[in-house]
Amino acid sequence: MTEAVKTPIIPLEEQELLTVNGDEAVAYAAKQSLVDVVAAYPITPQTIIVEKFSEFVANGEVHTEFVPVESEHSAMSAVVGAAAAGARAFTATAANGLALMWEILYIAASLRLPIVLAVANRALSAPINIHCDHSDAYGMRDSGWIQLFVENVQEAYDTVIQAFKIAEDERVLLPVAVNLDGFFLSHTLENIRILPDEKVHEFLGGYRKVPKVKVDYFDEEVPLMLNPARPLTFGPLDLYDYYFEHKMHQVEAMKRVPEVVQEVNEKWYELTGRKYGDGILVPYEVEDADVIVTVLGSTAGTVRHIVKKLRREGKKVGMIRIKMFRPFPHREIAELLKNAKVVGVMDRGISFGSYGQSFLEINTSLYDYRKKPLLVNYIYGLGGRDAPPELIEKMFEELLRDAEKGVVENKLRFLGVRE
Amino acid sequence: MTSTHKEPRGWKDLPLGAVSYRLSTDYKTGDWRALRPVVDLNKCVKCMLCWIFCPDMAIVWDGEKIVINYDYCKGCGICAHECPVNAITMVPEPTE
Amino acid sequence: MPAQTLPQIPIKKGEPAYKLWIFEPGWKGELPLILNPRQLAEQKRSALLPGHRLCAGCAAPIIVKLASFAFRGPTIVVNATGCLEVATTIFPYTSWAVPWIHNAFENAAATASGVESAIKALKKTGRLPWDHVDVVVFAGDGGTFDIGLQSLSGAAERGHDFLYILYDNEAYMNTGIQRSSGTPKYAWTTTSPVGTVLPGKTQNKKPIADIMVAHRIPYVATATPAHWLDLIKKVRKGIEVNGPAFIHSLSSCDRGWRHDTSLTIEVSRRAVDTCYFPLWEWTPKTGYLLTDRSLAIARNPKLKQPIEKFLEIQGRFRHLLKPENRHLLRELQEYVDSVWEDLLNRAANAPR
Amino acid sequence: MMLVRYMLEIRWHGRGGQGAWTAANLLAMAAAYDGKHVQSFPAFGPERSGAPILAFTRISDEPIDLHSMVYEPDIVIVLDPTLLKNVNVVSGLKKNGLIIVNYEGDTDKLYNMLGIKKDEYKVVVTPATKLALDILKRPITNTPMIGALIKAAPIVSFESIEKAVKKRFPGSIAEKNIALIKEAYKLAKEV
Repeated sequence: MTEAVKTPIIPLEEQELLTVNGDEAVAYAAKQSLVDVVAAYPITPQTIIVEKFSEFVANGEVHTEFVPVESEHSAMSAVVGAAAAGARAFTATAANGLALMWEILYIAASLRLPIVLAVANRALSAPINIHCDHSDAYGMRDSGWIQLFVENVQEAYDTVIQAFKIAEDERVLLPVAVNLDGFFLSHTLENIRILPDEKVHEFLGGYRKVPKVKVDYFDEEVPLMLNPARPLTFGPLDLYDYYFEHKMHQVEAMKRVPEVVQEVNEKWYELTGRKYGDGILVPYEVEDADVIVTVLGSTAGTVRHIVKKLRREGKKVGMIRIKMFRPFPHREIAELLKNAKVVGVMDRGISFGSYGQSFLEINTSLYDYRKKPLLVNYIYGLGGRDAPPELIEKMFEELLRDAEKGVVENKLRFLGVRE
Repeated sequence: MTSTHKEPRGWKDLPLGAVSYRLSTDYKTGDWRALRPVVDLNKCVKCMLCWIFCPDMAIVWDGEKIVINYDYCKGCGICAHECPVNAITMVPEPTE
Repeated sequence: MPAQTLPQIPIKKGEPAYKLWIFEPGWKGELPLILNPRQLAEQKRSALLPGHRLCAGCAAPIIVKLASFAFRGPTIVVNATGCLEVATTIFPYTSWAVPWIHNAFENAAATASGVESAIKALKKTGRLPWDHVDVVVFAGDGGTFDIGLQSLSGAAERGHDFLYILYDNEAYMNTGIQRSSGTPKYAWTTTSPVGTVLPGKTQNKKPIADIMVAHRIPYVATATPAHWLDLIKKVRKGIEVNGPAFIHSLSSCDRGWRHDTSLTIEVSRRAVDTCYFPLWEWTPKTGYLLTDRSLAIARNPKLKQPIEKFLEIQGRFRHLLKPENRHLLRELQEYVDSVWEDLLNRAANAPR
Repeated sequence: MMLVRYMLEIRWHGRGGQGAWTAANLLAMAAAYDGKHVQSFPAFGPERSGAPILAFTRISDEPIDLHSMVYEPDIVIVLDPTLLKNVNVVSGLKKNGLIIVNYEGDTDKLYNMLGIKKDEYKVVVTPATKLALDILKRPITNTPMIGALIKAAPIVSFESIEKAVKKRFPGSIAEKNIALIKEAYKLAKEV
């Protein structure tokens, strides 16, 4: 949710009003971000991003080289090549497309290439399904990418631009995936405010700047790119004598991500008047709440709608939207949750044979606390199953009953599935 | 360049992005060799075929003659086999 | 060895033989194509440095070295997973004097698409300090015939300006000699072993270069390191055309082909002499043209050697020389002859 | 302009290819021009031309939190009268809700097809197919329904509708659609 607006540097009247769907908003953001190379392959519900961007290319509105690759594997491979060559690179996909990219996701992160990927979240086959869930995004959680989830179309636009800023920050240099719920955001028209092109350019500091690196065979630091003036070797063979050390680089880079995300969120707020919590977590009515629900993506709006309703009825409920899933904000979320009686963790995906993926994280977050809430995992919305307000309300009622009883009998619950 | 770092290095001393930081010219493959090519410069007609075909870039033209760089030569024997005038012979590597 | 070097061509006397290729921003011009061996030795340095850990007698570094003699200026090399990639970049070392990237096995062409597109975008926005930067891919048969074919075909269809050099050692040598679709019929590999029932691989080699011709890209050729002059010329042509170019170079592997390390060039020569691996080039304008030794054989068929000449020095075909397998040998000879006849019919410069 | 409630939810019924989603989008765009917060989305499926489809528009004075489908609409708009035979278009419609149908013909028959009693809901009809065939020469019935809607409930200004149509369609097509909306507006009547 957009919080109370202070006077932004760019007044609202200078932020053009657009009525666009989430995919179009993402394409606009990429267009304004001076992207050098876009390589993408069509897959519902991401396709509109590629189509829209192709229009910008066809009309000469961007300098971008658009590479209409023959698969998502090649899309990710091409943006790795492009980013290594010094370009700002962007791609987008969903579901099986993201799964096909999987191998190269790890490579993009390990080579420290600040690629931005928009994922229009969709369920994985089989059976084939084109609708929203988060199993695709959860599938890439260990790949070394930063993962951000947005709630609405405005945030999709804002976050894609911020993603370039975060990815390219020298403290970070990691790729960023911006997740928007398939159809619920990708195909939903909402009114948004966009910045003038030059303000976006300014925010990003113009074209991509390449960081420097020190290797023994050059006296000075040289640009970390494929550069005929200072040749470097990307992607060497790394055996047990060095691989572990290289993974430490990624571990350390991830540690620096939260502060950068928070800074960028704050800068964006000053510029536009819009911010999303602290950029990592977006809490609502949690201070005195007995029952708190955590959720990712567009369902957060529906949850907030119900929290408002229940608060009006005097029930002590609250919610936290997890905007950043990787790196996971363990301490931050534990601090917000520790005083609740019951926490309902909503997952639009499940690790078969275990729990929902964010539930595992939240369990881990709270383990070290002496006083901690009871936890319930709600698996919901698989394959695009709608989560209407009534269903969310039913979940809260269950949780309130659990809070009253002080005991949770069934930790893993399925919301909205037919028996 | 000689490095001041201890090898193998800790992660803090490795370059970003896992790019290689040394050239393989620092890594001598000459000790792989069981047979050593020896050039008879009196026979050599300077056709340069050994230089062309050497897989290890171990044959160097110094401006006047070919020189075998035993730091890198792995002793495959291609040079001896391809030499049109049999100026190169493969001899057992001295065991000392 | 000095850490920082500038390209000095011709090489001055007494200069180190191994140097990085450095093109300072603003470098103009074009490295000359040199075909005289002495002048080559005086004026060219390999883009592949010594100290790499490929097997003694491997053909791949010879191909890379020869190809780099044809580079015309700033060049970025993309390498698919394989022996060449693994053995030339064992961390912390690199044998590459030019900028180089390895992404994964099946995506060298897609990676090159991205690199080439980045170069275009940088140029368009005035951020490329050279007139052109060439992109050259090296990939083995596994990464080209098999797992990388989709990405190669896609990149060729999109028309990216890059040269793809296939070094074909006719099996998955990096993982220990498993058959690929580039392995010839009746060859022994660890996954097409010679047993009591099966005589090695039972399928023919995939016609990869013809598949690339079917894409009607600007340039396709075959080559071997033995025919080094032919190879250098073809690489330069492949770099100079606008759009994708593909060179299929045979690349003997003494471990997998089971021959003496000194016979690497010899076996490549015999592959051409027996018409097992004919040398040709193709452009949309000229069609197929025989080159070098293959053109000589076409003009004088007496030069054509029987297939045994190619097989007899390789352990992977040892079983074919046994009396009980004579029919297999005959079949193989017939196959080679029919493919050669087919090529003669297609080649514009073959005598009719 | 009529004041909208906290949030107005509209459900569009059409067949694939008739432009129900486009109409939902046009209405949302127009409301956004009027300074409202909007949402518009289809009930997403792989349907091809001809299959019955749904689209939704939400219009609100406040930012819209909800991201779920619409189950209890305030207004239902039916682009194709042949849908009435198979689709229960009044499902979930709020009490005193509004139904707008592309229809010309017998009123009793319409009520019968809708399965509702007189005075249960407000029902407005306009001969959209006939008008579309006259003006566009094609049976695309989405834009005329917007004309009927704003006559029945002036939830967005005509100026904003015009602006949205011009933004969405190129020159002459925009003009024809605007003419069509005006005609449908004129002929729309409560039955």
